Amino acid sequence: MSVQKLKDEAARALGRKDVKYLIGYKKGSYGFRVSPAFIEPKEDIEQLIISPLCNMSLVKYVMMEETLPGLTEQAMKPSKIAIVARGCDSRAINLLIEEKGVPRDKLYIIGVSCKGVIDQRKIEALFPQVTEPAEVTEENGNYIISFQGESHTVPKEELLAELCKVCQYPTPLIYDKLIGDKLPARPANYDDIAAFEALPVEERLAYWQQQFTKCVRCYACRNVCPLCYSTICSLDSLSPQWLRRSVDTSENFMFQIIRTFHLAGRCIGCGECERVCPMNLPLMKLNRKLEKDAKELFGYESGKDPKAKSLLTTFHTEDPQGFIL
Amino acid sequence: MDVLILQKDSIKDFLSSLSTDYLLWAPIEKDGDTLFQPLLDCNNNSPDLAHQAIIIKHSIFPQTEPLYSYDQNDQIQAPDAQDIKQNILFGVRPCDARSFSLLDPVFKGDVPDPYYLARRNKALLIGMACTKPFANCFCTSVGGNPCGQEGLDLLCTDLGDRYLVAVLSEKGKEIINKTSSLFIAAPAEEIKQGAELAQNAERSMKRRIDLAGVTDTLGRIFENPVWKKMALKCIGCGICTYTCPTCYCFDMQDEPMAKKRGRRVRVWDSCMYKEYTLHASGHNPRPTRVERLKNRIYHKFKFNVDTFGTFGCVGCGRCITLCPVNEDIIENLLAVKGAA
Amino acid sequence: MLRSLLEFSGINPLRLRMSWVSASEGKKFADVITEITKALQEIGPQQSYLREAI
Amino acid sequence: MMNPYLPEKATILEIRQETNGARPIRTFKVALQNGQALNQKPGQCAMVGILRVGESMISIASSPTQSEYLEFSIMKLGKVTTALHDCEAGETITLRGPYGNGFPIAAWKGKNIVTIGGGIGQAPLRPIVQYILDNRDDFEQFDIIYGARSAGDLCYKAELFELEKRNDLKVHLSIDMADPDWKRFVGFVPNNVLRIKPSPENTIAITCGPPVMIKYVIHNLLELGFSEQQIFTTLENRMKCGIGKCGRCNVGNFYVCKDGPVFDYATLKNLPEF
Repeated sequence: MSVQKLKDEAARALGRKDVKYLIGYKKGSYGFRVSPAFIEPKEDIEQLIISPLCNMSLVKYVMMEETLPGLTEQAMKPSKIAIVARGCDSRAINLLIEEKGVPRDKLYIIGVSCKGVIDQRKIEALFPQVTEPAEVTEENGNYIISFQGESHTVPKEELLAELCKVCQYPTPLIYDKLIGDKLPARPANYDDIAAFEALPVEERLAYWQQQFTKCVRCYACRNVCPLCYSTICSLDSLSPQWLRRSVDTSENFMFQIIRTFHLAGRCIGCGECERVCPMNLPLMKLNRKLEKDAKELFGYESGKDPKAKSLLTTFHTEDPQGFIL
Repeated sequence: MDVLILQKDSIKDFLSSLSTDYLLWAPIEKDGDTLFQPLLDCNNNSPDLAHQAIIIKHSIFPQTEPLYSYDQNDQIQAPDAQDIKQNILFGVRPCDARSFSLLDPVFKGDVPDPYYLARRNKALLIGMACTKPFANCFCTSVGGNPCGQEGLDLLCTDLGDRYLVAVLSEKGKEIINKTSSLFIAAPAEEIKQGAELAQNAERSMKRRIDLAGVTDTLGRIFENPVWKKMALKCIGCGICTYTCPTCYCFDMQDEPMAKKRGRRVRVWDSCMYKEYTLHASGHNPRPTRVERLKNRIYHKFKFNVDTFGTFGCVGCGRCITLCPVNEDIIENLLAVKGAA
Repeated sequence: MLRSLLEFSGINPLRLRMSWVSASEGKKFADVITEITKALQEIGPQQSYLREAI
Repeated sequence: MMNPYLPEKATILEIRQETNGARPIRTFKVALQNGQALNQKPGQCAMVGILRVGESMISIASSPTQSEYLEFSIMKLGKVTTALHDCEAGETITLRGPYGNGFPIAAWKGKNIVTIGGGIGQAPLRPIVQYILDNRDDFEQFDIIYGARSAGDLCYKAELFELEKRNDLKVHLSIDMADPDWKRFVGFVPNNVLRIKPSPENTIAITCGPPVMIKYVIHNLLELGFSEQQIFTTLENRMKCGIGKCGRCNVGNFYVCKDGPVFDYATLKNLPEF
């Protein structure tokens, strides 16, 4: 996956008259971090990177473009945003288009087929307290990590993010330009969820109570999710007030269940909620449970096709009725 | 004040002897993260002194604190300050200790806050010097020091198999008297070794920024476009403010409960949230992430200086480490200086 | 899906019951209510995720 | 140590409907159940609340000279104000305060006073009117300029029509849109100010109302020769603690709840546009 090809595509994208800026990745400010980059036409393309460290989803920013009061409409003229999208990002974009969150012609998508990204916690555990920005490349099954003049080779399996191990669509499903060769789709795999389901209800309860006690309600899991874009979110509404602001296990449970259920049949498994959580809660476990139910109960996978109908708003006569007594 | 030696293997007895009449807090490792929590039984879980606790201010400024409760016929009842136990915060980093002395003027002032002060006056801080600063620490750039003593009652410095313990206050002395059998006077060369460790800790700070004149620069660049570029990637979550030891903003809400009872609760709030300044009429003086991020930096590097004379930041680096989108306050401050 | 998510996070599934009752089916409505109340009394009060009492 | 968050209980004595429509305004006359007076300064505010619902900061619409009760004019807008509008006389509410710096009215003795209000903006100005009436000879000429969108939106109509009859002050009412049975000026308040042309000579002007009105009123006052120290206004912000602790109501370095809500234009001009 050559960075130069990405830069050429980005230059072409920004050369178009109808693209106002491009959202991509650039080197982070320290260690193994990567930062979102907002590049306007005629700005420096060289800062763009694509590497296994690019573990954040950029689709979030498509829906966060607040028109600043006082800025003329001309400054926000209705035209395209170019965005670098990996496999899971493209599913999020499909979902947004399907739900009419964003019109297809507002996006110029530079698809990047993705061989999996590094889990930030794992690499920082292996190489703690690295301040100088590091470079990581992938070569035949290993990561070559170089910083402070040294270079280390680590087998990919050791640092790969858990979600990438069960990723179904490494190649973007929707793009204007594709970079990198097409990688075959892979079957879904929910063994970890099945294992957890098998546990007795008291053990599950104890597990989640212990996790929800840690939550500090910083709302990063909601704010980072590409599919949480409602202008007034039910978690913030005061009248009616569904959720109290006090932070205890009971309210945190309500917070996480409300937030997760609003992603039922929508979540595309990018794992951002779990990645950003400062208290390390296993939030994707909840989402993947709903993903598994959607597949088993309705044979449905979210974000595969922008023209698909969303799961919970369409009724088919053959939908299972088992849960209605 | 005298300097003593405490053998590492007698840390357990030191803590358990204190836990009889003090509530002990310490950084404890829990599935990969270091949380600052009450250390209930010191025998089989020991403090994790190698990492930086994610949040520490909740030990004195709790995230959720009931202000008063009321019963079905509206009798209001506030909690009694007496039943707050004497706390010992063990393993506090010098920057975190300093952060409490930055919170004090806010909660003291002309209308003192009884809730914060009840806990603050009953908290005793035993510090752990940072001989190996973490990745994003920049305490030396904001007037702090990896082995600083400000706000601490005792300061331990790790000498390998034992700690050099500096007694810094009367309260610290009381603790030593209670457990004096565990301590011996520190010989001169170990005190020197401690001082050397402190010096090269200061030298080994990996992140620095010269903040001279940043307060005046901020006074001039309020309308500068640098802020827009800076805030584009911020997602407006609460991580930086909740993990920041010097952030104290809070919300107050009423919470009705069963049988017409209820309570009024104080909870942490974040200036990065939209609802923080949203008027009931829908108007919002800080409508987008640009104004909010700008307000956060102005508060810590200008308003706090104008009001209390010091930066509202101790350089602990948590907001840099934990930000999901790598919003780096040192980079932002460099951009501020560049925009002068 | 809500039921399976609650069950997954440790809530006893018998606490949630959904059934279609048309406005005219008065008797079924009464039956469903008595059934769920009896089931709940057997399980006992909800102990998990309790709100802090004052 | 005194607990600044503990409210006092108060009883609603009387509720008067000022305006109707989508955002109705009601004036609540309340008295503290412990019989004490709040002895507030004109322009100060108080946290009005209902247990189990919440609190909101409302400017006190009555003057300290009427010490046996307090009046609040509240527009139905959010969670707490809606709950207040559902209350009836005799019910109990909670009060905390007084908060804010209030108008430096003592320093205005011997000067001409001009109050310029818009819509519910007359509420924070009303204590000034009452205070001046109760100490009439301490002040020189006194003009009340007040307008609203329509006749139905004018607060304190009965009171103001009475005051119009007095000869020791002048009342200049106005409505924005023409209305067949409205005999007085029709037009925006800032234009009314230009029409009346109050002389800046030894005069203090205080204006409250929607921000856009304040902006043009200040602009016109400056044109009429008023200096920045002679113009006062109040700022509105979301408030929770009222004592400068919770951090949200800051405009630049000032907390509106503690250092405000009253600011003279000289201070206001240098505050960053927060």
